[in-house]
Amino acid sequence: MSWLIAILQTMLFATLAPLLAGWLKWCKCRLQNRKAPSLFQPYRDLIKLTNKQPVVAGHASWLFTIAPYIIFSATVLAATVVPLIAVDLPTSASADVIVMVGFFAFARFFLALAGLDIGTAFGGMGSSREMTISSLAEPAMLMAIFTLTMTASTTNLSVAISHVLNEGLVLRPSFVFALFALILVAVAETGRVPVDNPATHLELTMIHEAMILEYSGRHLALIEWASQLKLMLYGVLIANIFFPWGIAETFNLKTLGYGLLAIMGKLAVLAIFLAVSETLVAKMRLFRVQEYLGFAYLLGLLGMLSHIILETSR
Amino acid sequence: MIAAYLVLLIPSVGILVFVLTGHKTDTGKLNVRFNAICLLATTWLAINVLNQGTILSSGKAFLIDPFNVYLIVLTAFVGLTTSIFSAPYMAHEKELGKLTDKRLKLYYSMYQGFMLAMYLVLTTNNMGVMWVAMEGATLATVLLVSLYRTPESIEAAWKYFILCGVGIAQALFGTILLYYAAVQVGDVENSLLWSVLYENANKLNPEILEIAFVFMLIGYGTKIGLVPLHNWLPDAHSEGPTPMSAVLSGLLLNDALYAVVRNKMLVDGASHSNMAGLLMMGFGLLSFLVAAFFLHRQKDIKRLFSYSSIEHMGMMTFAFGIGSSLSTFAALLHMTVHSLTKSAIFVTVGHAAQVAGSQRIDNIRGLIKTQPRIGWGLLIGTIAIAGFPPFGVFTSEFLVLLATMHSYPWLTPLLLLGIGIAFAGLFRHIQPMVYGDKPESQMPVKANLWPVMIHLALVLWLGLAIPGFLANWFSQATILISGSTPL
Amino acid sequence: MNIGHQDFYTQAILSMAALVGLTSFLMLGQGRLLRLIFVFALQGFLLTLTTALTAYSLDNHHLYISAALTLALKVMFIPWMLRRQVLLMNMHRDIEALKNNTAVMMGGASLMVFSYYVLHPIVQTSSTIMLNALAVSLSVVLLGMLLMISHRQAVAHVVGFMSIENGLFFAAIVATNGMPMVVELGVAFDVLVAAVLFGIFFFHIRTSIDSLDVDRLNRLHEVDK
Amino acid sequence: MILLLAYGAVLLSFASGLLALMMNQRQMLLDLCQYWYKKFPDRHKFGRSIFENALKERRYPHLLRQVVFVLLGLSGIFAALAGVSVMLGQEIITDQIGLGLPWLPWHVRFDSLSGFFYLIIGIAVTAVSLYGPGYVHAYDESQHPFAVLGLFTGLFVSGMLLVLLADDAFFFMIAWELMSVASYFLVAFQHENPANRRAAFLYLLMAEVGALAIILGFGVLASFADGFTFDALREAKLSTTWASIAFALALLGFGMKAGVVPIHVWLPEAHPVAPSHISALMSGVMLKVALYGLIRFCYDLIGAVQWQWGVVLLIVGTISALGGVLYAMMQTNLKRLLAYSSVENIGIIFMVLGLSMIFMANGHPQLAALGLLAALFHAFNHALFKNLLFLGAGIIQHQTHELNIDLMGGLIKRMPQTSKLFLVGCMSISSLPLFNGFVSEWLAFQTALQVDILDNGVLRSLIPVSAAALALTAALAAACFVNVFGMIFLGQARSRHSEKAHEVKEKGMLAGSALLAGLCFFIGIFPGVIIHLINSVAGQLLGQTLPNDTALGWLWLAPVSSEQASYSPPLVLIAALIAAGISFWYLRRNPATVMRRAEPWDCGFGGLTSRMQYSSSAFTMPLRRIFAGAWIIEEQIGKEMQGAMNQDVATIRYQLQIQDHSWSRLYQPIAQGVNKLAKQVGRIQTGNIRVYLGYSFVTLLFMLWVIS
Repeated sequence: MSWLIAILQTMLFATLAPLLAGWLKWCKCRLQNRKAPSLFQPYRDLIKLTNKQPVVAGHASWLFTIAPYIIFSATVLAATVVPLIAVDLPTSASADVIVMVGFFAFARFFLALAGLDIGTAFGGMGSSREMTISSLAEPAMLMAIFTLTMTASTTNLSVAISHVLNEGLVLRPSFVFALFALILVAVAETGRVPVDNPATHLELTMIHEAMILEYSGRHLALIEWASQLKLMLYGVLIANIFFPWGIAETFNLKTLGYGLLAIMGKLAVLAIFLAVSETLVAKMRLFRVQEYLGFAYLLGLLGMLSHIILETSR
Repeated sequence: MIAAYLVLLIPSVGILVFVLTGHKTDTGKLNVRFNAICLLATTWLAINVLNQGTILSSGKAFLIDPFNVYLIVLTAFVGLTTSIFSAPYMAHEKELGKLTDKRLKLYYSMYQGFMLAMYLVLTTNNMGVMWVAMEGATLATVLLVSLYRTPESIEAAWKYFILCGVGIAQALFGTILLYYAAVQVGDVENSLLWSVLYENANKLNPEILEIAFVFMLIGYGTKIGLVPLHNWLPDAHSEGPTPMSAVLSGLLLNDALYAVVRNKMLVDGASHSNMAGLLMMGFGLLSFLVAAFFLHRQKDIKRLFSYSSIEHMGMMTFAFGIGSSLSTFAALLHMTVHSLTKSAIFVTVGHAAQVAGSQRIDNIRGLIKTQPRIGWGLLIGTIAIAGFPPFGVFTSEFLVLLATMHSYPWLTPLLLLGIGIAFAGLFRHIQPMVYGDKPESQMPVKANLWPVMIHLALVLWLGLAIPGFLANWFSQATILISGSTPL
Repeated sequence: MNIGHQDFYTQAILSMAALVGLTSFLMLGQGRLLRLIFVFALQGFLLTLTTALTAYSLDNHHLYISAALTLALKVMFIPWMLRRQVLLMNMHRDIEALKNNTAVMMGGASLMVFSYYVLHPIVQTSSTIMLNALAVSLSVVLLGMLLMISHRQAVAHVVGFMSIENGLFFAAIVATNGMPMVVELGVAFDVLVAAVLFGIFFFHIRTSIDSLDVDRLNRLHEVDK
Repeated sequence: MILLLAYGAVLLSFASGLLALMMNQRQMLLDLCQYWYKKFPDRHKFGRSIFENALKERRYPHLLRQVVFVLLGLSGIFAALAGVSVMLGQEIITDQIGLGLPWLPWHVRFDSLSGFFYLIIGIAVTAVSLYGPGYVHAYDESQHPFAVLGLFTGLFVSGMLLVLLADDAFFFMIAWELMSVASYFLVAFQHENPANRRAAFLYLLMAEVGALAIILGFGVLASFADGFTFDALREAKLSTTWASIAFALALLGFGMKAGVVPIHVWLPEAHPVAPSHISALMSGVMLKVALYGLIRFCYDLIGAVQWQWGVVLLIVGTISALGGVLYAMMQTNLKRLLAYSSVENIGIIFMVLGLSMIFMANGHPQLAALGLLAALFHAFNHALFKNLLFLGAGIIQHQTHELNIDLMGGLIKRMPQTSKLFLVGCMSISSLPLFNGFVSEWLAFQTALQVDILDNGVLRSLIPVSAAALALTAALAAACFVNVFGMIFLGQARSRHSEKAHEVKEKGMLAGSALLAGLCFFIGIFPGVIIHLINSVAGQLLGQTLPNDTALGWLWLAPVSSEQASYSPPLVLIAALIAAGISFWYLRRNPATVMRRAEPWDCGFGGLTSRMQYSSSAFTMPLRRIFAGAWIIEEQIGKEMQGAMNQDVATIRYQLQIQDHSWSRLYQPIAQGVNKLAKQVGRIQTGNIRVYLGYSFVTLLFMLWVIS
């Protein structure tokens, strides 16, 4: 039963991800006084891409063609770990939050390699920048996560969320810091403004897009889908860890339904926040990203310290 | 006891034969034979000692105890292997026109003369005779240092002569004081006999003995090459023919140290202060450190290794100075392995210099490519002398370090500093010589490297396991010198 | 103890000691080689006298042999050889300009005091007189070294070296009435050989650097110029 | 029996070394053979023909090489077997060999800790011996004699094995130095290159200094004990101060060998210049032996660890890890890069070991066991993947005659096998899930996360910071190896050599690497195998094992409790396969969408050339700019102008030199100091005999004055 729910949840993750992207784009367009595309436009794009014949550079290696599948599967695997509508699922025991970060690293590793495979300048540029940013983001992210895991004394996401739920509403300064740190990291990792702009193909500024410039057809679809999945994943992570209320603790249709609704609501709100910030904030220069991520790391560290100094009495 | 007389007799005959017959083509081989017989005689002597323990000759003129018996065998052994090396070496030098028959005659007779002096230093029981023999060793070798008659070699020989002469004169003053102290308490006739002195050591006047020891230390210390009395040593070692450098480094220095230790035993017996030990430690450590620094600046390969000899003699002096059983054992072992290794190195150095046609380090390059055996011999010899296991030098240095750690822990950093710096100094010069491509002009020479291999094999053996009888001698000598068994 | 209270033998020894010390000082200040050699021979002669005196007073026969050896070696052979060398090499007109001669002399005097100070502990075991004689012999040794340090001529070095031997010999005579015979003979033999070798070396040095100035024997050094 | 295996491993490697010496002795063997058959003409007809065949001029060297490596391989297998069996049996076997000092024979002890490192060496040596024959085939016998290489390889391996067996200080040092010296000769093997000689010198010097520190460390212990056997040293009662001094000396000595920053400088110089399979052994295994020494010294001999030592290790490890990876990233020489990456990994191991010490001293032996487990596991993994990468580097060098990654490119098509194996290595070292590197890193994080149990607030805030540093290290390592793999194998060839490269013909070279790659993957999926073995080490050393084999079953890895953290690589693998399979199947079902190949878009500039690609220095530029303070960077851009107003750029020359800080801050001052002092000391030897006499005179007076 629980395995079934876990698989269902993963599939739900995968299917909802484009919707979140569509919703985000919709919000952003509205905020910028543009006419918004349909909420389901991302689905249409994906389907269109999968039905197209992919074109690959003549001297591309097997790695280039296999990378999208790896990237996608790694991201899906990461999604299995994160509780979306229910906690206590067996999949979250097979891998904890550190493994989840590992899956991201896995996907990124191949994405970066794929960027280097064709031998164009853009691909290398994208890979280089992606690896730089991610290596700076990783310590900040782990700092934030450590704050949480030390509070719950577990790295198992599901257990951690249950812990927060059971504790009820406790005002923890460390959580505030960790939340902001994680948001900053999430923005960087998912390639949103102000670190990267998914909507641009201006050669000097793009990061993520530079790496996948040579992809087309189903390969591109997989990569796009994976990045939408990643965005949602971070959203869920933030939403369910810091505001876990509504998530299903027992498996019946009602709680699961509530859980679904709750998470959709939370994600919708988060997306609005993101859209607002993307509208208000301009993209940074590349070499200011380290300051941005340094700040995230500082927040994480402060969270950790406040946990140690303020919250544990020893 | 006949063996002991034989040991002294053979080199004397050797001198006579070489002086009378002059140089012939096979004189080198004859020299080898004399030394071989001498080695047999010493072995016989050693077996005697092994069976009977300490031997005192009837007139008490000679004393063979565990402390000197192994040095005697070592002397004979190094003498033999060096003579094996020297035969083709000197023949090659003659071919190059550096030497004449007359000088070779001088060389071979003085070789035997030097051996005689060495045996006499070791076997005699009389401190006065020991002095005479030591001075005799200087006189025998001084003309060999200037054998090539180059300005440098004459200069080196002169310095050797004057400095050692003046130095050893101090030792005679010390001996006179010792005699003076002994005459106060005992019979006049036997007062310079070491065995008698040692028995009566506690009756001797400690003040006089301490003053006497200072003179002895300065005197024999000059021969050991203790800094700042060492200045003759690199000159003499580098300018003489290489076989001479090998025996000087391998034997003469040991014997001088032997003399100092014999005297230290007397002083320790007489006085209860550790003055003698402290002085030796001071000198030893100073020599060790200064020589280590000197190694860095050498341009001449033989000078390089003569400084290394100073360094090692410093370490031995230091170890004897500590005076604990462990350090004494280590020093005895170090004497052996250093002699073997250093003479082996000088043999390869001699050939290396012949290969390159120069003693300058800058001119010797790519030995391994030119003549692999010489190159590897030099490299492995250096590894051994730098104190890497499994060679015996490591064993002794290890023990010295631990003994120092036991007795004077705050001195160990200095010792380590010295070892490290000395090692760097040696290797920064050795590496370019043995490695790399060979220069155009270098040609292989005819070389007999069996001595090197035998020496290094022995050192390796001593590093892996010390044979029972030798360990036994060392332990007995340790008891004799330090008064307790090693562990 | 007053010298007047000693027996004649002791008085004589002390006088000899004073004279030997004096000769050492004379050598120290001497710039001319021939005079230096002469003074050295004089010292040797004083030594011979002392030895003979001791032999006579103790009725010790082997000391006569020592005296004879000293006479032969240090009064005759070595001075003769050195003189011959000097004349041969035409150096008898050279005067060595000694730097800081006064300072050296003063230093020599203080060495004498120092020797006395060093040997002081021996007082307990012997008479003051012996000590004085021993102190003088030590100072002869030290003055011999000082001579070598202050003079540049190789001949002067040999003289200094031999004068150190003289000091040692004197010490042996006054302190212990000579060493055992075998040692004495050995020492004498060594000195003889040394003297011969010095002769050879003068020749070699002369041919190699065209002078006997030891300061010019400076090829083997390790100072960056 | 187990001990026999262990001895067998040592002897076999020794024998392989000695046998290599026979390379130049063919004539002698031939003569011997002739003599033998002349004497006994009718015996052993069969053996004779075999022998004569073997001694034929053309076959002999080839055959001898094979035999030497077979012996080496057997030694590796023996070692691995001995190691595994001693760990499974959880025994402690002691013995004595009648060599050494008269009162101190060589003491031997083979326990789980030794056994674990035996296993590491065994695997590595086996792989290397598979790889070796193909690799050394290319050497010109007159320039690079096999006798030397083979002899010192054998000695090197036996030295390492003996270190693990040693149970007294003297034997330990002999084995230790045997290992150092033998590897020195291997570093100096290709000595015609001045850089190699310099590296070898530096290496030997540092080895000597390190060994001296270790001896002194033993000396400190020995001065409180009676004797040099480890048993006696264990009994030694030290005050905290002396124990700390001993620890500091051991850290200096073993750390120098292990290559922790800032005393690591020899490592990136020495490891790359040795033949590749030796670099693999040095980087992959010898560093582990240093680690073994440290563990043995601290946990076993000193016994009572202090938490301050743990902090020291933690800090040193963090600095090494970060420094190592940052330096590694800037290298263009592949083997140098790998060597720096070893510094990084050793740093990680030290960090975790430090954690273990902290927990140990604070009375949490179970967590200490976890830390030790993570450290040893990472050591094991590092041995595997670093070996693999070095072997891969060797193959690449063998085929392209090139080590500069900026001159490679596109090899994935020309060397498909190698590229796959190398990719496995890169993924393992970047600690990606499903591979072994990730498991140990995961365990390291788990250890760090247990920090809440400690009382000391400083420690509780320090450890997470270092854990974040560990995260940074891992991410940077991933960036570094993306760079490596991308530059070498992807894109287009940047030089003629790499354009003409092709896959190696010698199957052994691939087999050796494949063995390691397979193990990397296998251990990544079933880490429990190794953890089970390490548990016995922890049991013997700390008296505490992990509560492993958890409630969740053997598929899961839950070091502390299943509540706190768990990881199940097999399930993850299955899930990944399912996800990839589904997407693969689903997307390719339509035949109309078969992949089409076309020229890539070149922005209309007329063809993509290899010079348009990102180079490795371009790839690392952002990080170089961000962490600019970590290196000494010399960047020079030379422009040549032309045209009317001298305004057009004709050519641009870009030069980049990156140096290690510790070189100019630590090593050069020492070297200069020694030279300066030596110069001063040289003034003693003035050349003037009167001055010399003066020395003697003054010394005499001084001494007389001193004693009176």
